[in-house]
Amino acid sequence: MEYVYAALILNESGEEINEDNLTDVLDAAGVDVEESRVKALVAALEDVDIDEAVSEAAAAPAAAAGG
Amino acid sequence: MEYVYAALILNESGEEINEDNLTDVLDAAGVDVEESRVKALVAALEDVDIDEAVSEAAAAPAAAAGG
Amino acid sequence: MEYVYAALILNESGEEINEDNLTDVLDAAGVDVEESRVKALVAALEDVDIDEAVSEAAAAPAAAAGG
Amino acid sequence: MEYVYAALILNESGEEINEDNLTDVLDAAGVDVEESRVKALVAALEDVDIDEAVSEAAAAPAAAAGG
Amino acid sequence: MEYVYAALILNESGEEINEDNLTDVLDAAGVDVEESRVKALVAALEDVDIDEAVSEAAAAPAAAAGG
Amino acid sequence: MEYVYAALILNESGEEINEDNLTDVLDAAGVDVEESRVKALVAALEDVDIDEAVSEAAAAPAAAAGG
Amino acid sequence: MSAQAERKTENLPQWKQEEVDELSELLGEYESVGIVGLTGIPSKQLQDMRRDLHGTAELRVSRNTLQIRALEEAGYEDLVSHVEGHVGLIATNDNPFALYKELEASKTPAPINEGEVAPNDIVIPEGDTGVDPGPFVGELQGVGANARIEDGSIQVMEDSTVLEAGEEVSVDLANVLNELGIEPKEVGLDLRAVVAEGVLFDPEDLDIDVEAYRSDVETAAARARNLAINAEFPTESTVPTLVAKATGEAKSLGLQAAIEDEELMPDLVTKADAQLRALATQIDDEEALPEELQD
Repeated sequence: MEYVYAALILNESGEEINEDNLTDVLDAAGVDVEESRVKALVAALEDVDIDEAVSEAAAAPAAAAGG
Repeated sequence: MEYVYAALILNESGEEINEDNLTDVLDAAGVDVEESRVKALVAALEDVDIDEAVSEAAAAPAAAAGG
Repeated sequence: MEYVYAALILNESGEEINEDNLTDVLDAAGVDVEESRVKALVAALEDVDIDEAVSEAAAAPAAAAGG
Repeated sequence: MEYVYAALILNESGEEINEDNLTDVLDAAGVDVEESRVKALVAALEDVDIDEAVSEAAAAPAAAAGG
Repeated sequence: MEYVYAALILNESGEEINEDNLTDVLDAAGVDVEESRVKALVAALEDVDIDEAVSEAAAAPAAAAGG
Repeated sequence: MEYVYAALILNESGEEINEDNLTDVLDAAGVDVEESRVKALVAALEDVDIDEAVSEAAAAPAAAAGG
Repeated sequence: MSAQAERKTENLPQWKQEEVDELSELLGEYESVGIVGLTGIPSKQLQDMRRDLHGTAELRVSRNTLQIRALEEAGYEDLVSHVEGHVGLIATNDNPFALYKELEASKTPAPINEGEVAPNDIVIPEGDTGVDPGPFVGELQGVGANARIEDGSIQVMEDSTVLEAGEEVSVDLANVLNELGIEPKEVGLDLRAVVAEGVLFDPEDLDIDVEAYRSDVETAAARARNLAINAEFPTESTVPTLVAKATGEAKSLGLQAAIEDEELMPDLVTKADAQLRALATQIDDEEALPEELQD
């Protein structure tokens, strides 16, 4: 999940979620970065409203409690 | 949540969650790092088993069916 | 289930869900396509709002968690 | 989700879930295929038992049905 | 949590939640005050609507639900 | 609730929850202390297991919204 | 000492004045002064109570006129109106709320006599009275208890309210209650009012609802927790939740965006399957459905 967390940090700092920035963050964390995963992540997030997706996590708290 | 995300990346990459590493990750993401928040996080995590906390969150996998 | 998945892919790519397209997708996946089922599916989906039906799956994550 | 759907069609037809097959299915559906996502998907599915994941979902059919 | 309680008292009394005031309250309670934690709290609360944050249930582990 | 918060700080710092200590904490927070409320709180909390109440609050986070 | 009080004292015989002076001096030594009702307390028991209070509070009983005079001299005019009936003065440095709690807790049950007014509903409880069959069963029925002879003794078949609060106890009822050993009264020092450091409290003020305070503690703790988590302030007790929350957010994003991550794949597959089943429910034609989903 480290790639996803990296995207989430960039989302909060307001930096663009692109290959370079993701690679920098992951590098700094000592992750052995796979270029194709970074590319795939950027592509997957292209049309996604991250803030909305994140806030949906909070919106379904009951579910988790049940799990 | 960027500080927590950063800690989680380090946790996954197997690097130590200390002030230096957290600061590096956040810096790389363009976050204007507050030393005191980094310190507070490191202190709070000292006695916490992150993997346990993570796996507790993951304990509701079926819920994933959503979305 | 493969017929329905094929319809879901076409729905996401924005292509029309017709016999030709479904057959193409299934063919590409090495499925031995039954024409009558393709016809039946196309007819059955004509009046269905797929996006709505799919998003309803997301609406019941709590219940799913129980599973 | 189209990449995941494509993998599931292959799983049902009994074809191998590899980059070529996935690309063929997605191509046939008119998807503008991103090679990196296909690669990442294949890698991510390597250790996943798809049938198990599916049957877990089936265990909560009511939820899946979207109520 | 004593730092958070201290902030909540200041919030109710209408005093500013700053380092000096927090330190005074904690000192009065016999807490061995850590400057960095006080700083971190002030930073964390900077852009937070406390009255709102207080009443918003933080049922986090739940989030796993992943809507 | 500022009186209760003050008691909770004292509880965490390990100081006795008595009139003098509560008054000191509230004074430091700029609260215009009502002696009778302090007295009532001290008497009431004698019969409350604070640690238990606090941990119950954490176990039912949703309830917090009610507060 | 006010001019008025001074004028009054001139009219008192010396022994009375001495008692008033002594009382008022005592009251002046404590932070809180109250009036306690002593009705129904036998003098022996009152001695015990006074002894039990030693170290917590000082209890003095005197004639009401002298108690009033002492209260006035000591500056407790607010309490004068509560000096009515059989009362005493209580003085303490204790928290008046704690004093009230202590006095309430020390009240003991006592029998009620003919002609007394019931302070609360009087109930004869269901069960075996242990009394041998005889005329007592008629006496029970006479006061309104559902009683009969069973298994060789007199049984009360259900909880029976035999007198409501405020009503007067009859001779017959007093006898029955006495026979059964039922003590419906609560006897003890009945704190009617306290002035603590200048503030007057009546029993309603002093009767604190501990449950409400407990619930306030829970609310306060929950609010602090919410704030800490929502403001992302890590503490030892909130950091696991923050971690779980962050994990949940990442997972939510991963599922929404169908990110190809090993950890997410099982859930993504599950999600795809759930979507397929949801769509299948919208399909009426059996033939269009996969075999697995046909009825």
